[in-house]
Amino acid sequence: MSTEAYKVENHQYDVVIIGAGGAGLRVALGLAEAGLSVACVTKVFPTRSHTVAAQGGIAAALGNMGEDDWRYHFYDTVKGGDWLGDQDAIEYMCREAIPAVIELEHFGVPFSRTEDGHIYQRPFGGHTVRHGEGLAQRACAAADRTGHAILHTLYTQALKHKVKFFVEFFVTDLVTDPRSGDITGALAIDLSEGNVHYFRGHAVILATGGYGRTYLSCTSAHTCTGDGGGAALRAGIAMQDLEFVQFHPTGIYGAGCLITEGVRGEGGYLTNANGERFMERYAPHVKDLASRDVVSRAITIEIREGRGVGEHKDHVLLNLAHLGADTLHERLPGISETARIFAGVDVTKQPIPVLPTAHYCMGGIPTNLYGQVVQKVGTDNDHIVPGLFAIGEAACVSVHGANRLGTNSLLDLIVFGRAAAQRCAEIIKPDTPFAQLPTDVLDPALSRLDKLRHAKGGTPTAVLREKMQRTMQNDAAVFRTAETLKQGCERIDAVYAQFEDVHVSDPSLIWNSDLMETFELGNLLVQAVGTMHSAAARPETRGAHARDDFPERDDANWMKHTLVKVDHQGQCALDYRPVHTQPLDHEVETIPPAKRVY
Amino acid sequence: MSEFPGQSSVREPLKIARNWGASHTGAHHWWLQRLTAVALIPLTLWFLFFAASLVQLDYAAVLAAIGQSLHAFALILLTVCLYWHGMLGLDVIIGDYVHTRWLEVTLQIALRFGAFLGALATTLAVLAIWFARLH
Amino acid sequence: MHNPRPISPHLGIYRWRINMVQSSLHRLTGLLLSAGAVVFTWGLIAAASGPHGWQLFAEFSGSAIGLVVWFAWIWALLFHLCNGIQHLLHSLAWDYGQQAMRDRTKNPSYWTTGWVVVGVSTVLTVLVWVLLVIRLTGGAA
Amino acid sequence: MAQFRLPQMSRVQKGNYVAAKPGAKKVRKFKIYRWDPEIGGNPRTDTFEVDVSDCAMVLDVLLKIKNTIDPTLTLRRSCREGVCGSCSMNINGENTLACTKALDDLREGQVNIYPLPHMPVIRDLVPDFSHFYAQYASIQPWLKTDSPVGSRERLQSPKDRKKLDGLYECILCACCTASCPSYWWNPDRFLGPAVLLQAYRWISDSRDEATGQRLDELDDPFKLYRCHAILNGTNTCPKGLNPSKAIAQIKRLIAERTI
Repeated sequence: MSTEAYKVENHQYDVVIIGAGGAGLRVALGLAEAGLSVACVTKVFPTRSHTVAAQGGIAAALGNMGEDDWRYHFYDTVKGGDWLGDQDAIEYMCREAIPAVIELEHFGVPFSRTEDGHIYQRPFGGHTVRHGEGLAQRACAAADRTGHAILHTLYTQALKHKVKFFVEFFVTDLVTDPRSGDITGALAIDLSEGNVHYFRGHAVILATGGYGRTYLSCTSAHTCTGDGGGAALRAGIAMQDLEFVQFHPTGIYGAGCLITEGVRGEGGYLTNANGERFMERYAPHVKDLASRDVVSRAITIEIREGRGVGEHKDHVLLNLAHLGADTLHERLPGISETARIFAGVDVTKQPIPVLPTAHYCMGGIPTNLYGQVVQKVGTDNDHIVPGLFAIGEAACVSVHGANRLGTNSLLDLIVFGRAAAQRCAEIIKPDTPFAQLPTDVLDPALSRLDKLRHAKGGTPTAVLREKMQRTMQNDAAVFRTAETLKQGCERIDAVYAQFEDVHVSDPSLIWNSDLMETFELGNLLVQAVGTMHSAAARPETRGAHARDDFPERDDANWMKHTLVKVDHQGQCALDYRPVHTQPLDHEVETIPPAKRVY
Repeated sequence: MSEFPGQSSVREPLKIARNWGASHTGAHHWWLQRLTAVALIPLTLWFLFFAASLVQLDYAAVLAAIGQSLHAFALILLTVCLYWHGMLGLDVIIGDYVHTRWLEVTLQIALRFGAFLGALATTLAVLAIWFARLH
Repeated sequence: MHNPRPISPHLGIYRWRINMVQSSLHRLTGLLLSAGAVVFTWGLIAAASGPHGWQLFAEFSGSAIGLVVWFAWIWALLFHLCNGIQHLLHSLAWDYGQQAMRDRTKNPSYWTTGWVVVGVSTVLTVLVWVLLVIRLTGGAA
Repeated sequence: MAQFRLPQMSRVQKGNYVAAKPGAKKVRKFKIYRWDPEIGGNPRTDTFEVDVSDCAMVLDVLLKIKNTIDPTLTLRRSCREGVCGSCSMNINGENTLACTKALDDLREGQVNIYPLPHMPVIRDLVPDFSHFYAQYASIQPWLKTDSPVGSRERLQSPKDRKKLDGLYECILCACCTASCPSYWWNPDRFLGPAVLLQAYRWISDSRDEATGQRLDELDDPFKLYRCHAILNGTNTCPKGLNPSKAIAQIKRLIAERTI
């Protein structure tokens, strides 16, 4: 191939952000406020990012609707994450949650209100007061469209601060300086014009979201293809804790669309074929509001033991008709609409058929609590990769540990988006000149682009993608065993190898969605391989990683983060780094591991 | 229009979106259109009956009917509202469909003169009949 | 530069609903009524100008073309009037069929009122003409 | 003059016909607008016979065509649950989201799928939204306040918050804007229903301190008053919002302050 064939347009910004979801927008406007020049490169228009689909709320211990304290939130998050979360980062997130959410309100987010005009808060799974004694009302909500309200508001704030957006620009790869090995920017295709652009920045921030589309049935959007994680793995960055993929207990049966946990927060409950509220058996205290891994496992067990409903006895029911039409209309209008469209259910009269559905990637690119990407180098477990940041679902700070609590993801975006902006502003001076780069710096990225564009193998992208998704769905599901994981590793490696034989039907660069999906598949595949191998190597049950053959948590050997690198042949190199059990300061104390009961 | 947004323009979209600013004149138009519309409801209904009553009358009787003070007054009111309302309506139609600048401006000017002259001529005709009847 | 982009089809493919019919007719009848205003002016000037002028106007009104003009004018007037009343109500932000829209279980109320406008204006037009014909043929009116 | 007919190079020609594969269970015909910028020329409509036995929504069908028949078919899609606004297009003559339009809700027979009307087409079902987005930016759709705020949230009564319902839920899919004949004829100067609904969303926010200024900015015969209450936007909104009503309310507010 000849890279000269591509006329590349060059851009230089203080900071280049890839992705414009909640995290990308929050960091973008923070940077713009700080006076840095920012390019926000995004493959979809910002308000189409998947943050828009978040429903139930954003956690912050405001105490608007009863007793609460951020230290309770801290405890719940550590416990919810099954002690895999870094307690310093969790402390930071839970404490900063309060000003971060207040700030969102000041930005104009249309939160629902209490009678006295404060932000409305609802209960959510795993959120308690006084260390599990009672339910906390902590999820700040805008009806059941909280993500939508936040994402749109953040976009308006970014407009206000004149952030420069490059909309419908697809980033194919990170660009590395071959001499220093530093990340210098990213290569992108402008979909509407079909040109190639190189965005250079003193820092590159990956805010590209999760890789939920590795699964066949997921709540994630079609665009949740983990493009940042894929690019990072290709650039030799290790990813962390990929085996922890959360299954949301209540995806609509069949369609997979999300039904928020807020439904249960408002008083909805699950029943099996006998009409029994089975969660009472699994979580006697908080019942349907146990954390998600617990509820998903419970549903899976019910179905396995033959108490599922429907013709194939393969799902359960989410009951909410008793809440009354008024509450449903005021507090849960969005899910009423979704249930009607996708399940044909009138929620004022009928229950919604639901099933655990792949939902959230706890793992991601490891970072410190300022969003800076960290790697294990020799004995240094927290070596900072210069110029590279990751935030949001793409990152693993790790605040969610082995299982994320509902409403903590929106919080993660906002708090660490904000933190990354502050850190960038500290370490980058506006308009710092750029050093000369070798002329061939773009060659690896361009040659990969050229190769995929003219890929003329025998397997269409869609076929390969479905193979990958079926493998993940079957072999890396809610419950895993050595057997399924071994089989999963073999299968996913085979799919990875087959990517060499992929077929792209059209060499155009203008809105070539076949090519784009092939790039996305490439990104998904490396992370699928990483997920499967990381999972196979962890012989314990922790949070979302539930092993039938190892039903207990093994803190002595496995209270540590998995690190995985995947090379170009698809070979995984696993390593581990310790969990930070020490909080940031003396405001809270370490929560020692304990048995997790709800 | 001169620049079809997004089709072949080399201008920035924001340039086109912000180009014209706000003229702060829309409300006046909207208000007068509705005010004249409301006035026209009774006026046109009355006119229907009035016109029907003239059918098959001879010239003198027609003059007598128009010349009645109340009728003359109503006719003048109708004339003013009708022309005004019509002018406002046609103004909108020109704005909607005519995008050749010189033609648009010419039509708008012609429309205003035309409406003014039409209303003036009609009013004078009614006044002439009314005066003739008074003397 | 890419090939010039086409404009996607619009009027040719869009589905006509009663509201779009109403809007087009409102505009069309507005144009007719504006033309009618000229006839109205002609009539009054004719009356003011003397018996000869009036004679011309009266003859035109009684002719076939004149009758068509009057018929069209009366229909235009009545449609524009009824539809205009709905417009005035819309200006008060009334009659938008709010909640029924949300769940798509019912047709919006303005479709119903739209058909009412079309129906009432047609009935009124017929009524006016029946009365006129009765009068023209010498019946009591 | 406004062009009621499509320009010569935009007129649609007849394209390919792809018959169903043998053994298909439940076949429906889909006529789909195609235009490839690399080829140029006039757009065409291809007709696909598709086995829809495993498809619930129109989006499922389009993705099935893309995955199994013609990978070059181009469309935007993301959330597939009606919240992101990517897959807005014209289906059987009305603008809607492909992901929430159930096949069972379409009338019998062939389904016709076009990009959103009267927009420049980048490729197939993907129109250019840049002008729409620029218009959105032009109304300064962010909370404007000067009063100092403390470390707590601004207060807003539930009653005031309720005024935002039916407004803030807009997903910027442009279905309404692209359904509006007034917008078709004056896209450069008329803001269109979606952007005006958003303008009203900020006008209605009890926390916003720029209401008067916002009304000033809208008081223009073209920006706002090109809306002739045709109600196509309200008819077509896939989220059941009511842009026509929002616009009527803006007009009423502007009128009220002059009287």
